Amino acid sequence: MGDPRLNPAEYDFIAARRRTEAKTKSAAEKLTSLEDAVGRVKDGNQIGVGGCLFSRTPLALMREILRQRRRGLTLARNLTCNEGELFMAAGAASRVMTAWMSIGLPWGVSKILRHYVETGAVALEEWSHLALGLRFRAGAMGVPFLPALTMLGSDLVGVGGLKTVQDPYTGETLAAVPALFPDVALLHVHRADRFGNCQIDGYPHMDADIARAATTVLVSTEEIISDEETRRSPDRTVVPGFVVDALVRVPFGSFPHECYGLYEADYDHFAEYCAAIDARGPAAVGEYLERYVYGPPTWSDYLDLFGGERMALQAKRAKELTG
Amino acid sequence: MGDPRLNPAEYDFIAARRRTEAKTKSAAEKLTSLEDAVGRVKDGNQIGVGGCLFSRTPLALMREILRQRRRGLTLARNLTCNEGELFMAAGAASRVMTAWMSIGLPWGVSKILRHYVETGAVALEEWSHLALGLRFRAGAMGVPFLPALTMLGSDLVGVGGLKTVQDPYTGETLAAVPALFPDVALLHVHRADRFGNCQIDGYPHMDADIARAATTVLVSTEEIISDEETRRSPDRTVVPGFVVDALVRVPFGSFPHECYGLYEADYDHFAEYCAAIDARGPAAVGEYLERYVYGPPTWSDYLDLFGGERMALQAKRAKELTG
Amino acid sequence: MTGHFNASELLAVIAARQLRDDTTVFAGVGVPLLAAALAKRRHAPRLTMVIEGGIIGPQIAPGRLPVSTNEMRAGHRATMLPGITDAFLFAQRGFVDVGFMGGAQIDQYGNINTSVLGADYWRPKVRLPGTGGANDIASLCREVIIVTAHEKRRFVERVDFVTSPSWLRGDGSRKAAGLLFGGVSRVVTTLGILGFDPESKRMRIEATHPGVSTDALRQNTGFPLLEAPRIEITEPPSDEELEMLRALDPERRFLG
Amino acid sequence: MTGHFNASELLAVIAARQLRDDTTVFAGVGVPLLAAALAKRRHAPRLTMVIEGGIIGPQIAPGRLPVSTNEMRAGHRATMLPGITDAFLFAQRGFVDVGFMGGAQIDQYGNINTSVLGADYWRPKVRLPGTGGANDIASLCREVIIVTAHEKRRFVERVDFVTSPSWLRGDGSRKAAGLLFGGVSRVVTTLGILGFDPESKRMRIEATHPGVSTDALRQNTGFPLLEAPRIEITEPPSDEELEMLRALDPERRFLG
Repeated sequence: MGDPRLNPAEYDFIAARRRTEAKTKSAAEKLTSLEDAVGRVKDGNQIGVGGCLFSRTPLALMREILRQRRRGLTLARNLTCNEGELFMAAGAASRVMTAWMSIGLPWGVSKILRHYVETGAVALEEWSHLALGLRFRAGAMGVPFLPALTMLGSDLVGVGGLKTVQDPYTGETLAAVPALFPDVALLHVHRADRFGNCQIDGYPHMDADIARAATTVLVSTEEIISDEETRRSPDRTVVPGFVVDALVRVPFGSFPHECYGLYEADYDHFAEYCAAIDARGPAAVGEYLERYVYGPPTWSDYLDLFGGERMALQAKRAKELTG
Repeated sequence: MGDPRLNPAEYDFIAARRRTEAKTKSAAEKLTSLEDAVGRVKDGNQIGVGGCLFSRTPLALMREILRQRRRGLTLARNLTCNEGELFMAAGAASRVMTAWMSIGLPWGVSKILRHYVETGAVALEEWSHLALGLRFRAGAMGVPFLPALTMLGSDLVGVGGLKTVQDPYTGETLAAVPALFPDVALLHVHRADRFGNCQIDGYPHMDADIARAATTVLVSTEEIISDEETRRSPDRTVVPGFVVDALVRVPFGSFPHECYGLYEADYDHFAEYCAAIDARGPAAVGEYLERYVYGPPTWSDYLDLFGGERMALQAKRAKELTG
Repeated sequence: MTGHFNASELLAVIAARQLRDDTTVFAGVGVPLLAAALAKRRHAPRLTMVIEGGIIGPQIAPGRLPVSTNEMRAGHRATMLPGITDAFLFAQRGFVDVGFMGGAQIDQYGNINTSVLGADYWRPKVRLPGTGGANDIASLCREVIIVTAHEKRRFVERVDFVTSPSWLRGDGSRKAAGLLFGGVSRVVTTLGILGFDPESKRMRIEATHPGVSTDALRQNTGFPLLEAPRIEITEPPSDEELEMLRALDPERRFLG
Repeated sequence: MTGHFNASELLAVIAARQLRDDTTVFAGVGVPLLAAALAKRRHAPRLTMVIEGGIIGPQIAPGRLPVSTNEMRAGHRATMLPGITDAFLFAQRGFVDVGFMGGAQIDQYGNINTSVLGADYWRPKVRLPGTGGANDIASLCREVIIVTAHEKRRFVERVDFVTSPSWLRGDGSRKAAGLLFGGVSRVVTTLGILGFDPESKRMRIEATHPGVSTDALRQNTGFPLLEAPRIEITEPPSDEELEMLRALDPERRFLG
């Protein structure tokens, strides 16, 4: 046990608490630009990514990280979709902590995942879905570990360096899932007021835990609502303003991934993307980065590549599914 | 450490899981009467009570327990209000597990609490607010304990028999808050469909954790909604139907306690109740039990003692505060 | 096997029959979810589906089957959306009767590998997508049923990597590892139904599909199979079952 | 002390001044909550209140002050209602700068008793209501400020029962008990402001209210008080402060 890849800084709850104590926890305005928000991300940071697979992925924030050419990042996300491929191919991520990576069953095993991991260019640290969820939750709770009954007995134990703990009451041995305190959390939410109080519709995924576990929290939102509106539905708020460091209004900020109730994921786009990789291998992701990430100067320019018609169609499909 | 009052059955996660495994977890209809629902409560049971203090107390269910003359119960509730006094005075509860008990600051220290605890008739086992919350949460998670940084160093440690645990990663010593798996959970919610899917407005309190921690779950609801309505707002559901054993429709089911957004607590009633105790001592609670609990055969008869006018006023006040 | 249905249809129908009414099932996307949806429509109306995306009680829309556990299609008309972590915690607490999952590589003790092929985890010969929720379902549900195509390359004596633990190395090793509950009870394949010897926890033949010999099962399995005291022959899918199943996937996204 | 304000008003005003802008405060109902509301209105507009009922960012309605932490009045116009357990977990994670609490019995190390008077916990001489969230606030906030009337019967050498731990027995005993963070920094009373000696963690006089002598403080305290190197004299409540405070509690429910 104790694989060198399990970095003590990840679960050091005392240091993590000291960082949070040192932060200004203000009910001030948090609105800013993508460039300014993402300027807080440093080379080598560990990043907790909100949403799950192709749902509510903070793509606008992640695109800006790639544009700012960060290196040596660790991405931690329960199910990693093609945003992980972009970070691998761009040389931005050297380590990915996840339970699963590919786009989805119909598109098969990710060739980009295979390329970068099989060559040893990127370390893929695999945790079970629940265990990684509990890593974020332990972080959110400010404790160094949480007991659980999962991941035991499997070969995943050795990958992440999972330890066990003896229950002091019954004497039983349980998994001790270590906390994860990311340097940065990236979230995309349905709505937030300008003070950073965030509300999410539909799937909560793990965003609330990731935000509380992280030192710096960057949020993009489909919509800015008034303070009054937050106060009319306080039971819908999942991240309080004092946790948030920077907030950016980015409509369609997860596209071509989905945002519950607002737009469905663009399967056709995934198919085109995979077809290019099937045809030209990992180089196709380089072309994709040029076309979608480094090329269009703003998120709005990026969305223009998809076109209003497709976005309207995906919005209509979302309404049908959730209406 | 290891006070005899900390009963191993409370945190035996293996036995608790076996009980849950043995239960039918069905999407069947759960609607029934108060009498039938409460018939599932046995003498000596440990009961987790939803809501907090005078908010969303499951009073209709609790009144029925008193009417069925159960004995030797343990009540576990974070802040215990006059429902705890009724259970003490009726001889129904021999033990109360709580962080605080009285009605509220303006009404002073509960004389009933003092009477029954100072004479040794009832054991009051005190846990910190968070620790008791974590006891329910550990139960809900199916683990025997949760690590925490609270309650350490205080004399509460000896009362409940709190133990510590060493974090296997950092070596630090933390509180190991033991799980609590109540025999029965009692909840009062804003709305539920007939299959037992429950939704709550405003304060969530600890109801979701208490329901998951318990073996048997009894719910009263202000309103029955259609299956369609549940499915229109699934992100509002906090207890899934398969967890619920019995469901009863009881409008004003917490009165004279509050139900967020629907009716405010009746402070005047508390004042009258306390004045009677000030005047006649614990015997006043016996009179109260006759008048409000044993006398009126139905909940509707009970509500008639308050009168429609007062209930309408409390409903109006709730709207003003939350509208 | 008759020509009236294909392998995926057979799998889905036989898998659906394993589910009882008044229970809960943790189902992965693809054939497991289709099977659960079929069971609910046909014989288990009070079955509740749980999906690892954090979804309880969805009603899958025919023709809009989800391809992931975390998208709107998976949560269509759900009754609750508790989030991913809490969905698994319901299983840890004992609220999920059956876990329904697929598998890339499976061994004679029912252990599954969906992580890596090859000996070096960090430099694998083939990197697979990973566990997703499979490890948790295998660890936490009261009982696990694996649903998979029966191919020799899948049924291997020893998996390269135990992603999702079943009986580990048999002989109480599951419990000794701290997995106090559950375990794989059955493996529903395109050729038959496999179970486990109560003592050794090694895989055994419990039923064959019509027209499939036990020899055919053995020839398509990379390790010796034990036999149950009595080997049943499964009932072929009925027209009613096939009709209901096909109505769920008119685009034949998972039925092929 | 002039005749223009009473003891509760003095306490609330001096307590309010302890809070800085751009911070978070965990406030109990009564004078602590009034003080936090006053600070927010007067000099700390970006202060966020957290209430143990599971409330973040409420705007207390003048004339409808909450009497408990769990009622609609406490959550009036809140920005978030995370639930009780999660409200405390924000504090455990380090998100709460200041805990603001009262206390029945307090000792020279700042430990508080709100549980029992008498030697036998199970058969107490006087059973008090209990900790509520006080133990957690004392354990988890970055810094704790106690707000209380200054009476000899309250300031005792040794509390009968440590409900809410501050410095325990001094000399690193807090940290040794596993309380790695926080601790009581100040005690705001009706006579002055007390702090703690950095080494011994015993209580010391840091400021007196106008017209109050250090002797008067000592006479109303049941144990010897140390003195800070320099003892300040507090500014009396201004008309502006009093006006704002009184507007919050026109019924004088807590201001008496």
